Amino acid sequence: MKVIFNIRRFDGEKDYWQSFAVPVFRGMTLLEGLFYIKENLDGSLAFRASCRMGVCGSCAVKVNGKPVLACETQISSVNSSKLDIEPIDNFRVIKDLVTDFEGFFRKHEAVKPYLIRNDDNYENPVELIQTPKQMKSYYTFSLCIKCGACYSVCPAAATRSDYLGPAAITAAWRFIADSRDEGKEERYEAVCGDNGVWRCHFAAECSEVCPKKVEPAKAVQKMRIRTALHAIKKVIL
Amino acid sequence: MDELEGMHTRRVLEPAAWILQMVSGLLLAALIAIHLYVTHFSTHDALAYENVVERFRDAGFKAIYTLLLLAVTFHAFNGVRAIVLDTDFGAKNRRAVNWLLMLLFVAAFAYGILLMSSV
Amino acid sequence: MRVHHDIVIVGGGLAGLRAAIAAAEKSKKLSIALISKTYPIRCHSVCAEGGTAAVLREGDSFDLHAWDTVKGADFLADQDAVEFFVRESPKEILRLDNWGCPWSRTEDGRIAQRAFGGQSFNRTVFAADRTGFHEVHTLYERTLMYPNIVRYDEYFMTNLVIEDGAARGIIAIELKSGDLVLFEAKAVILATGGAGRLFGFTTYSHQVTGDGMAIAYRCRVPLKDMEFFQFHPTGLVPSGILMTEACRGEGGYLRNKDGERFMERYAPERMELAPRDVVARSMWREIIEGRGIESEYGPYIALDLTHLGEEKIEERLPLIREAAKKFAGIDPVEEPIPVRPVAHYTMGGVHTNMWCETPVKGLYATGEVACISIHGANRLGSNSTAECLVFGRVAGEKAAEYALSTELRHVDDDIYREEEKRIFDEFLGRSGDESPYQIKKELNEVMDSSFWIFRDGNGMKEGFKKILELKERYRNVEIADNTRKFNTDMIYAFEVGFMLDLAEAVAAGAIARTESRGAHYRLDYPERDDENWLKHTLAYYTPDGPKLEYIPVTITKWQPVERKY
Amino acid sequence: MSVADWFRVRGRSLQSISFSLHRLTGLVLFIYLLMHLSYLTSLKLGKEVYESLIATTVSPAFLPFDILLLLATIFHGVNGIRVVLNEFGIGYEARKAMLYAAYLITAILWIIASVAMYNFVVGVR
Ligand SMILES: Cc1cc2nc3c(=O)[nH]c(=O)nc-3n(C[C@H](O)[C@H](O)[C@H](O)COP(=O)(O)OP(=O)(O)OC[C@H]3O[C@@H](n4cnc5c(N)ncnc54)[C@H](O)[C@@H]3O)c2cc1C
Ligand code: HEM
Ligand code: SF4
Ligand code: F3S
Ligand code: FES
Repeated sequence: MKVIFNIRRFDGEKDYWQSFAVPVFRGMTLLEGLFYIKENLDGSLAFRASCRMGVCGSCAVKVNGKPVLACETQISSVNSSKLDIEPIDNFRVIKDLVTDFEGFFRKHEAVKPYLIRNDDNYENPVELIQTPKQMKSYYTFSLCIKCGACYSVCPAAATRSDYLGPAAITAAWRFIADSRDEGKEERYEAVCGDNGVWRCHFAAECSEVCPKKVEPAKAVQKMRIRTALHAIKKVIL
Repeated sequence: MDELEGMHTRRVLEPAAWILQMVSGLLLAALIAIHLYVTHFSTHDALAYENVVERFRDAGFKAIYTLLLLAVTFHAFNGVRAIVLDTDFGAKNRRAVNWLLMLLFVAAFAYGILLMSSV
Repeated sequence: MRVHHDIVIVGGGLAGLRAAIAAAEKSKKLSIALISKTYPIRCHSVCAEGGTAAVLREGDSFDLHAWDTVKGADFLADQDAVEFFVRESPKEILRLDNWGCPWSRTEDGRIAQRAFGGQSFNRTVFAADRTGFHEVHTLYERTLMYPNIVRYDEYFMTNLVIEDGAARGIIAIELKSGDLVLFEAKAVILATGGAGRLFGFTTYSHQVTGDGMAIAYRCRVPLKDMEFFQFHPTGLVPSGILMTEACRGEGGYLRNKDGERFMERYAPERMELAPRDVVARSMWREIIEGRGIESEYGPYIALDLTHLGEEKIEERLPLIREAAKKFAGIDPVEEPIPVRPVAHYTMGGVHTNMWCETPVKGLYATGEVACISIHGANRLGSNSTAECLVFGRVAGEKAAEYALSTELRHVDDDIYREEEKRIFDEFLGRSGDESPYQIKKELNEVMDSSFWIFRDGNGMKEGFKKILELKERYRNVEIADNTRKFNTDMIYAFEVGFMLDLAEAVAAGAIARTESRGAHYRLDYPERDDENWLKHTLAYYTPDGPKLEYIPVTITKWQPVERKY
Repeated sequence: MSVADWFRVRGRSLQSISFSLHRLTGLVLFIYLLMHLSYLTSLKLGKEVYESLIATTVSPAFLPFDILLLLATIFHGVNGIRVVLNEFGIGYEARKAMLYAAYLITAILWIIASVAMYNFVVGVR
């Protein structure tokens, strides 16, 4: 059986669609299809991929309008004999399916996504106690692979390029909710700007498309309430 | 990336505006229901000039209308402010947008009060 | 373009990230460049599933961990390095804990440990079955705290600069723009990972193509023990995705087509939890002798978790369940998983001593790219992430000390111009009649047949010939894409070139070693031969192929004995 | 990237389509509010002006607009309550159910209100 891969390409200057016929075997993934094209039909096709097991976050592309991880999407599951494959939205396209993630990672950095503790203990670290229950309160949010799928569908990110976006805010919340963390205030400050949590209007599409079921929409809402209370408390006190 | 600069704001405008947007939304749900009921669904001549003027002079109605006016003008102009701030244009002109829409909100509210009290 | 830093670290995996932190901790004044061809969190280390070994609790001891490691290594490990390694590993676990790693916990909130192959104590610390993922993210996030770590994401190293016997920097292509950048530095740390994509059926990420090894090798830095390649028992059929050893650690069984737990016959004591080489060989034997289960993708062995129950699988092996469902359409709660031994770890690598120093001054190697060697002829599961942490730190500290005591020497412009010419004038967009993809495919086929789990002299010699033929054909390779920006076609061609050189080194070492030890198993020499072969292989690059030399193994406490499980 | 993205439908789920509709109806209501306020100015201009305005606007010809406006108001209101709850962190897990419920409630309220409006407009004259 052959499936048509209709790919939106970009060579740095012009933007065009190109179709490839890919022979498909049972269980073949979209990424295997892209590799088939690269290896046999057109070596110049550019896309990112590494782990091919859905954990490195390299390979998000848009298929028939929806962002997915190419490596863990079975071609047969898309249920169509013609696939429109495009780079994900809200990112600048560098080449073909490769988009520029620099800004995305800068936003992630901006929310201080690391455990902040008063005593650093670099030389003599100690075992911190955290019960499985405490861990559960943030664990799903730590599963984000930074694939950018959520950011690509967020309507707020579409029109405001400096919006921190669901993934970065989720990263901030992941640490706020961690019982070992002692840096909450700094992180509230980091997401409190008008490019922060306030830009979210609960479109919640981020949670719909997240391939790792991280529920970024949930994290953003939680983050916003806490941030609001924090900001208001600071003014009153 | 300079886009991210100035994000460590300490201003309370955004969080307060967000909470008020939510609260005014809830209030509006109740007040608009009352408003619609009174003007369209209760009696057939609710919109007659005399009835309208009479309601504007009634203290209870006056209170409700003032609240409705406050809520709706804030909610509407703050809503538009949010929409404009959702764009790069809004981000660049953040101060102007905030001032302008707050001003319009106050103006609209004042106008409504004026109207009510002058009839 | 030209930039300079005190230390340049190539590779943003576990080892590279840890090295960056260690160097930054050493001195705030050092400026550290972290270069990687993928974003750091997209490195191969995120695939590590099972865990990281460390002695944490009563009942375990450093000696016990060291002994397990040495015995697992079939006595080819350097024991001074192993003793150092086991002592440092626990601290790394705790550091990661202090930096936010969500280690799986016991009910009372302490770090939990699980059983792993070849370990005689339950000493594998884990974060569900996403250990590598959480470790990498934790380290990456931690690097964000240090202003003196400057990241260069998506820069592809093409060459090392070595002058007067000392490292002076590296040259890399910025993928986004296609520009060539010369990084000048006092010290260079290679942390570019293994060479697993030499094989076709492999657990490795696409990006693991041995670049660092090959570049160092071409610069005349010797490679050590390249003939030792680990085969993991359980790769998912057909994709090769890893079904972690933790599946067996948590109590999973291996069964042949008769439903028999055949490990009874090969390792009656440890059963499924014998070291990887032993289990992989047993499985392969079952398959060769016709007791594999037939399928459209060839024979396989059943990895049976069904008796563990849904609750335990969900709690301890969620990723495995998800992967089995997504990539093989099988729910391990209900059905056994089809698996087959799979290429998994490069024991060999750039020759270093236990301080990660290569023979070249100022050049360090750490992580999978290096061969220190603590894994000898066979690595124990969960020792390699631990190695990356411990020796990542060592490399970072050593490089920092070195950088603090030396002056930066500028690199001659000619070197940059030559590299630019080599890449953009001679390589980019060249025409020819060989496809790099075809060459890579054929290379994988040779490696999968001639240098697989069971090797023999004749087969390997055939394979070696084929590799040379492929190298010859590679000279005529065509690169279809002639643009500069994000040219993945050219990068791929580079990687294939690297792998061809490495394949040659693997083959030469394997053919020369006329014994069976650890992962290197020869049907024509099935016994271990300590008399002649208790030594490390060093392969030196020469234009006419690898030149082999040998150096002794360091033995401190443990004399070789027969390995039984 | 453009404002059109707020209203994009292809490949989107009901979640973000609801966001689009909320924004759209919000803007419609905003414009209506401006109209509403300016037309109440007629109250100051005296009974005649006011009543002639009412006579034209509250008429069967305008009924379809009234009914559409009701739909916009009711949708924005009901969906708004859902959004408030979710944004305050209430019922996140049930967000799908709440979404469907919002549409159901909107439909019911709209029918009731439309009937009342019909009676009001047609019944007056
Ligand atoms: C599926 C799988 C599961 C595993 N599970 C475990 C486990 O449970 N426990 C355990 O202890 N070990 C495990 N291992 C082994 C362990 O994961 C690896 O040995 C370890 O992660 C290697 O880390 P590294 O930092 O050396 O290299 P990598 O993580 O491979 O990183 C290499 C880095 O170098 C960069 N790089 C490479 N080439 C270039 C170039 N030319 N220019 C610039 N940058 C370059 C890459 O971008 C990357 O950032 C597993 C391995 C596999 C394959
Ligand atoms: C009936 C009760 C109402 C409720 C419950 C309600 C609720 C809400 C809520 C919760 C929001 C915020 C959406 C967000 O930012 O996430 C909102 C936005 C908005 N509302 Fe209302 N609202 C109501 C009535 C009105 C009215 C009468 C108007 C107009 C006069 C109006 C105009 C707006 C506008 C312009 C926005 C901004 C739209 C956006 O951000 O997408 N609303 N409403
Ligand atoms: S939250 Fe989900 S969709 Fe967004 S980047 Fe993380 S994994 Fe991807
Ligand atoms: S899609 Fe965007 S608007 Fe909010 S809920 Fe998700 S961040
Ligand atoms: S290739 Fe790693 S997530 Fe798809």
